[in-house]
Amino acid sequence: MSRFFQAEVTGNVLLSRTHNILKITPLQPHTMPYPGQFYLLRVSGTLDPLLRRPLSILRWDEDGLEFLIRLKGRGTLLLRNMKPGERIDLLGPLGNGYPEPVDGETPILVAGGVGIASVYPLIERFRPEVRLFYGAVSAGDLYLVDEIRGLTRNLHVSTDDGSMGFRGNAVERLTAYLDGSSVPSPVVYACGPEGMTKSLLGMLRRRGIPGHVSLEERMACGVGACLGCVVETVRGYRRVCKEGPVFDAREIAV
Amino acid sequence: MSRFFQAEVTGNVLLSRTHNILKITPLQPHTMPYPGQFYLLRVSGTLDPLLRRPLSILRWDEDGLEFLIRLKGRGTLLLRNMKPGERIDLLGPLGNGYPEPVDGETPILVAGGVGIASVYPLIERFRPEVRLFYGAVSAGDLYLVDEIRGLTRNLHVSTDDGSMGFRGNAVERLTAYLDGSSVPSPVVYACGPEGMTKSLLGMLRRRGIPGHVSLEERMACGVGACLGCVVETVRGYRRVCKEGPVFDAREIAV
Amino acid sequence: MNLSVKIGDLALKNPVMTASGTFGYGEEYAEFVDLSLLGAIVTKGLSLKPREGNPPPRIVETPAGMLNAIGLQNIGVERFIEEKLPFLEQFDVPVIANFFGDSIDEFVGAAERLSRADGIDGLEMNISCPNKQAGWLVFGTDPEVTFEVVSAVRRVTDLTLIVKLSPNVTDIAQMARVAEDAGADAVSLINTVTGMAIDINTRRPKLANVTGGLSGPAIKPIGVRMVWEVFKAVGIPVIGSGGIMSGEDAVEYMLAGAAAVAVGTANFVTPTATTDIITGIRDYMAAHGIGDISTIKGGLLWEREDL
Amino acid sequence: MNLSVKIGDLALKNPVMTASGTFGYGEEYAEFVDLSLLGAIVTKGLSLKPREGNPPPRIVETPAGMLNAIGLQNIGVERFIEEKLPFLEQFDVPVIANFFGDSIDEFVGAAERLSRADGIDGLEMNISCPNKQAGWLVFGTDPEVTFEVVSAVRRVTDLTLIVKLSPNVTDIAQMARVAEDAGADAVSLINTVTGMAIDINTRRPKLANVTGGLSGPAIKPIGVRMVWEVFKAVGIPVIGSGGIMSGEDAVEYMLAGAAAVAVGTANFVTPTATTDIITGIRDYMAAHGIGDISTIKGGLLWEREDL
Ligand SMILES: Cc1cc2nc3c(=O)[nH]c(=O)nc-3n(C[C@H](O)[C@H](O)[C@H](O)COP(=O)(O)OP(=O)(O)OC[C@H]3O[C@@H](n4cnc5c(N)ncnc54)[C@H](O)[C@@H]3O)c2cc1C
Ligand SMILES: Cc1cc2nc3c(=O)[nH]c(=O)nc-3n(C[C@H](O)[C@H](O)[C@H](O)COP(=O)(O)OP(=O)(O)OC[C@H]3O[C@@H](n4cnc5c(N)ncnc54)[C@H](O)[C@@H]3O)c2cc1C
Ligand SMILES: Cc1cc2nc3c(=O)[nH]c(=O)nc-3n(C[C@H](O)[C@H](O)[C@H](O)COP(=O)(O)O)c2cc1C
Ligand SMILES: Cc1cc2nc3c(=O)[nH]c(=O)nc-3n(C[C@H](O)[C@H](O)[C@H](O)COP(=O)(O)O)c2cc1C
Ligand code: FES
Ligand code: FES
Repeated sequence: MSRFFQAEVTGNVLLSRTHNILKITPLQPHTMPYPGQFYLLRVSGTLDPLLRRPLSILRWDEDGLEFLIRLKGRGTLLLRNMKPGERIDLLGPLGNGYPEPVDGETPILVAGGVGIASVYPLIERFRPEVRLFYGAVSAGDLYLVDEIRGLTRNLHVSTDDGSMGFRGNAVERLTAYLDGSSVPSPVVYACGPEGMTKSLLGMLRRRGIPGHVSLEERMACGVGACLGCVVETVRGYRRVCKEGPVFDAREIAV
Repeated sequence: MSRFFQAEVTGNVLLSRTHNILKITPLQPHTMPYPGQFYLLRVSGTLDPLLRRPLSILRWDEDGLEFLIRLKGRGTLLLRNMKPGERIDLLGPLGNGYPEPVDGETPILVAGGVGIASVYPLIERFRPEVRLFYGAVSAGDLYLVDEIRGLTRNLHVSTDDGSMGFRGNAVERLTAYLDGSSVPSPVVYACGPEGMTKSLLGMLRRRGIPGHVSLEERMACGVGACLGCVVETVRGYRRVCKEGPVFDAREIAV
Repeated sequence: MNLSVKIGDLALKNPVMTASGTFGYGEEYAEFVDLSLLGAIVTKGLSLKPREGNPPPRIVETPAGMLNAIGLQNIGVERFIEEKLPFLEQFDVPVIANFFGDSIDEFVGAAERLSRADGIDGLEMNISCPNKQAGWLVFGTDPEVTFEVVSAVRRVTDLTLIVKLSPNVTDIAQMARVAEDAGADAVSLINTVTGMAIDINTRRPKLANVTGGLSGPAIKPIGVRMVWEVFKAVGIPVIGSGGIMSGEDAVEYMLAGAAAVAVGTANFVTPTATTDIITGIRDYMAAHGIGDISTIKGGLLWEREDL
Repeated sequence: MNLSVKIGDLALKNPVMTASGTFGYGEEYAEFVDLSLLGAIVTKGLSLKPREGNPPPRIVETPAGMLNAIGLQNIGVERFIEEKLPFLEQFDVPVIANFFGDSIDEFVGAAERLSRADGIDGLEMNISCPNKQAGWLVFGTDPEVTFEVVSAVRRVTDLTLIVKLSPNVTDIAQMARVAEDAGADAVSLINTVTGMAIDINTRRPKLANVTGGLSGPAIKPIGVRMVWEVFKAVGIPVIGSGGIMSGEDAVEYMLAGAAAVAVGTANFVTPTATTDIITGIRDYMAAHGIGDISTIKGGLLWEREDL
C-alpha cells in the first residue's frame, strides 16, 4: 500500500463551464481514503505549473477515485482538460479527515460551493437520514443534487440569488432550521468558502454547538514537511495538510 | 497575410519511435513559404518550455503545412504528442530559403538525417531528374524514401552501417559520384548534421563547387531581433534566422 | 481611460516599452506590431564603436526562462543613427537609445553622440556591463563607479536619462539611490540575473561565454521585489522589467511601484506581446474601474511594520 | 561504482542530501523514501528557542518555482533533540542539523547545544536570516558579520561545520572565502533568492510577509553559476542546491564544482525525488563509464581566458 501512486484517467465529466468530475484508476496498490481526506495531484509533466494541487476525495471504490473540480486557475484548467488514457500521479490520501460523531451526537452537514466534494462522503456514511445544508451562488452552481437526493431526503438547498431553495447562504438556512426544530446534540461537519466558514464558526460558538470544519490553505508538500500550509488555531499555527484539513471548530482562531 | 497565425493540428503520423510528421491547417490568412524556409512553433501553452522550436517546412499546399520532426528533447516530444484538433501557433515562414540555380547550373541535393525536411521541397521544385544524395545512420532512419522515389529516379541512398544503399555518408557518396561522372556546372543544396556539413564544405572548397548550405543554431526570436542565432561567416557573425538558414558555402567560416 | 505616463520629460502614451536587446532596432517587429501603439521603443544596447559580440551558442532555454550571452553585439551609435533611426522616425513613438561602454569615456562618448542626433527622445544607460579598467567587475555593482559614470553622462546630455540597474547586487535600493543622486531621471530594472548551464554529456558550458543573463518568467518574482525596494527608496520613476508576459504581470509591477514597464523575453514567445499587454492593462483598468493608470503606481496594500 | 563523497570529516554514501526546510525533520518523508539510502539528512532550520514563524499565506507558486516565507518556524533545538532525533537514529544516515539565530549569541547557543547531542553528525548554519542587531540586514550579506558569526560558532563546535550562503549578494565568492577563512569545513549554496508576488485583484502581497524566498527550477541557472564561482574561489567542499529536480541536474551542479547536492523543492513535486536523483546519478555514471562520482567534481570544460 502506498500513498504515492500512478493512475490512469478513466473519465472526465464536464458538468458545467466551471466544474468537472475527474475519475482515475490507480495503477499501483494504494491506500483507501476516508471522508474529508484529500490528495495532491500533479497537473502537468512539465516544470510549470510546478506544485501539486490539493483536491478532496469525492467518491471512491475498488476501481478508482473521483474528484469534483472547480475551475480556478491554471492547475484546475489542466485537470479539466485531461483525457481518458492520460497518466497522472497522486499523493494521498492526506490529512486527518472527519472524526466519527461521539455517542448520541446528531451529525449535520454544511457545504458551500465546491465544499460539497469534501462533505459528500459523509452523506454516504451517515445516510439515509442525514441533514445536509448545501448552498451556492445560484442554482447552476449546485452539483450532484440528484445523487444527493438519492442518499438523503433531508437536503436543504440555499442559493444567494434565491434561484433554488432558500434565498441566502447555507449558514443562514441552518440557523433558521436550528431555531425552528430541535436536533438532539447536534454536531456540524462543514466545508465551504472562507466567508461561510467564518459565519458558521461564529454561529456555532454563540450556540455552543460543536463542529468539525475543513479548511484550505496553499500547500507545497502535503505531508507536513514544508510548514507552508498553516492556519492559526488557539494552540498556535497548525498544518492544514497534517493536523487538518479538518479542525475542531473551537480550535480555529477568529 | 500574416507570418504569425493560429493553426489546428489536422494530422500527426508517427513514422517511428523517433520521427513524426505533423500536419497543421492555418486558421488565419498566412504567407506561403518557399523551399528552405522554416517556422517557429510554440510547443506548449505553459511557461515551460518557454521558447519556440524551429522546424523546416517539409510540404505545403492550400490546406496546410507539414513538418518532419525528429525527437530530440522536451519540445519535440510535445510536438510528437499533439493530437488532431489541438491548437498551435506558428511564426513564419522565416529566413531566406534556397536560391534558384543560376543559368546552366545543375542542382545536386544533399540531405543528412532529418535534414531531408529542409531539402525535400527542392526535390519537388527540380523534379523529375534531380540528383539527391540522402544519408542516415541506418536504413530505419531514412524517411519518405517512397515519396522521394516518386519524385526523382536519381536518388543515391547511403547509410553509415551499410544497411541500405552505399556504406558511408552522403558526402562520401557524392564525392564518389562526382569522381565517376561529369555533371555540368554542379551546384549543391544541402542540409544535414554539423559533421556532414563540415565535410561537405571542405569537399566543395577543394573542388571549387558552389553550394547553398542550411545551418542550425539555437533561436529565440526568429526575426533577427535577439542576435541569438549567429554563426561565424567570412563577413562576421550572421543570423541564421535572417541572413540564413541557407548560406553560400563560401561564406561559412571553417 | 488614461494610460499615459511620464518618465522625466518624456510623455508616453502608455506604460509599455520594449526591453533593450529583445526588440532589435524596432524594425524587426514592425510587421507584427504597430510601433506607434507602444509607450516607447528601447533599442538594442549601442556602443561608440560597433561590437562583434560573443561566439555562439549565445542562448539556452532554462525552466520558464532563458540565458543569453549575446555579448552586446551592435552596429555602433553612428550606423544606428544613419541606418536605423530614420525607419523609427516614421512612427509616432518615443525612441529611447540604450547604450553602454566599457570605460567612462566610452559611455560619455556614446551619450554625446546620441544626444546630438535628431529623433532620439531619451537615453537608457546599461551599467550591467564589464568595466575594462576594473577587469571582471561590472559597472553597476559598485556604488562609487556607478555614481561616477552616471554623473559623467549626466553632464553631457539633456535628454531624459534612465539608468538600467543590474540585479546582481546585495542592495538594489542603494544602487538606485546612487543613480538618482548622480542625476538620473529614472531607473530601469531588472536587467538579467547572471546564470549558467552545463551540457552534462559534453561537460561544456551551454553558452560559449560560459555565463549569461537569465530572463523570462522565472525571474519575475525577483524583479517585482526589487522594483518594490527601489520604489520605496527613490523619488524618480521606476521602469519595471523581468518576466512580464501579460497585462497582469505588467499591473503587478506597477502595483509594486513601476511607473512603466519593459517587455523583453515575451516578444520571443509572442511577437505581439507588447500590444497584447497594452490590451491586458486596459482590460484590468476596465474591470477595476480605474480611469488613470498612474493611480495604481505603488498601490500595493501592506502593513507589516517591520518591513 | 563509488558514489561516496566526503564533506569535512563526514563520509556520505552518496552526494544527495536533503535541503533544509524541505524535508521536515526526516520523518515526514520516511514513508516514501528509505532514509538510509540518502547521503545525509539536513533538518529544518533550528533555533535556540522555538519559533512561531510567519502568518499565512506562506507559499505561492511562481513560474517553474515557488516563494516561501515560512519565517523559520521550528520546535527549537531542545525539542528537536528530544522528540525528533531518536527517530532519525534508527537509520544509517548522517544527520546534519541546520540552525540559525538572530544574534551571534543565539547562533553560538544553538551550535553548542546541538554539538552536545548524540546522533548529530554535522552542523549547517543558515546565515540568510535577519540580524536583530542590524535591523533589516541579513547576516549573510555582510562579509564582516559573516566572519564574526562563523568564527564564533567554529570556536564552540568540533562537528563538521557547513555555512549556507545567501545568493542575494553581489559577490558570492567573497562570502564563501570569508566563511572558509572563519573556519567553515564546507559551504552550501544557494539558499533562496528574495522575491515577491502581488495579487492584482486585492492589491495585497501574495505572502503575508510580503517578500519570500524563491526556490525550484527557476533558480537553477543562478545556483549553478554561483557554485562554479565559489568552487573556483575556495578549497573547501561546496554543496550545491537550487532547482535540482533530476539526476541530470545534480550532475550539472557537480560538474560546476559541487562535491554534494541538496534537494529541496523537488521533494514537494515528487516525494521520492531524493532517491530518484540517486538512481539518475548512477545511470549517468553507467552511461559515461564513471567509476567514482568525485572524479566529475568541477569537471566543466571551458577555456575562455578572460573568465
Ligand atoms: C485540503 C483541500 C481540499 C480541496 N478540495 C478541493 C476540491 O475537492 N475541489 C476543488 O475544486 N478545489 C479544492 N480545493 C481548492 C483547490 O486546491 C484550488 O482551487 C486549486 O489548487 C487551484 O489551483 P489552480 O492552479 O487552478 O489556481 P491558481 O489560483 O492558479 O493556483 C495558484 C496556486 O495557489 C494554490 N491555491 C489556489 N487556490 C487555493 C485554495 N483554495 N486552496 C489551496 N491552494 C490554493 C494552488 O494550489 C497553486 O499552488 C481544495 C483545497 C484544499 C487545501
Ligand atoms: C532553421 C532550423 C530548421 C530546423 N528544421 C528541423 C526539422 O525540420 N525537423 C527537425 O526535427 N528538426 C529541425 N531543426 C532542429 C530542431 O529545431 C531541434 O531539434 C529542436 O528545437 C529541439 O527541441 P527540443 O526541445 O526537442 O530539444 P532540447 O534539446 O530540449 O531543446 C533545448 C533548446 O535548444 C534548442 N535546440 C536544440 N537543438 C537544436 C538544433 N539542432 N537547432 C536549433 N535549436 C536547437 C531548442 O529549440 C530549445 O530551445 C531545425 C533547426 C533549425 C535552426
Ligand atoms: C537576448 C537579450 C538581449 C539583451 N540585451 C540587452 C542590452 O543590450 N542592453 C540592456 O540594457 N539589456 C539587455 N537585455 C535585458 C533586457 O532588456 C531585460 O532587462 C531583461 O531581459 C529582463 O526582462 P525580460 O525577462 O522581460 O526579458 C537583453 C535581454 C535579452 C533576453
Ligand atoms: C519551504 C522551504 C523552507 C526552507 N527552509 C529553510 C531553512 O529553514 N533553512 C535553510 O537554510 N534553508 C531553507 N530553505 C532553503 C532550501 O534549503 C534550499 O536552499 C533552497 O530551497 C534552494 O533549493 P531548491 O530549489 O532545491 O528548493 C527552505 C526552502 C523552502 C522551499
Ligand atoms: S503543505 Fe507542507 S506542511 Fe502542509
Ligand atoms: S533567433 Fe533572434 S536573431 Fe535569430
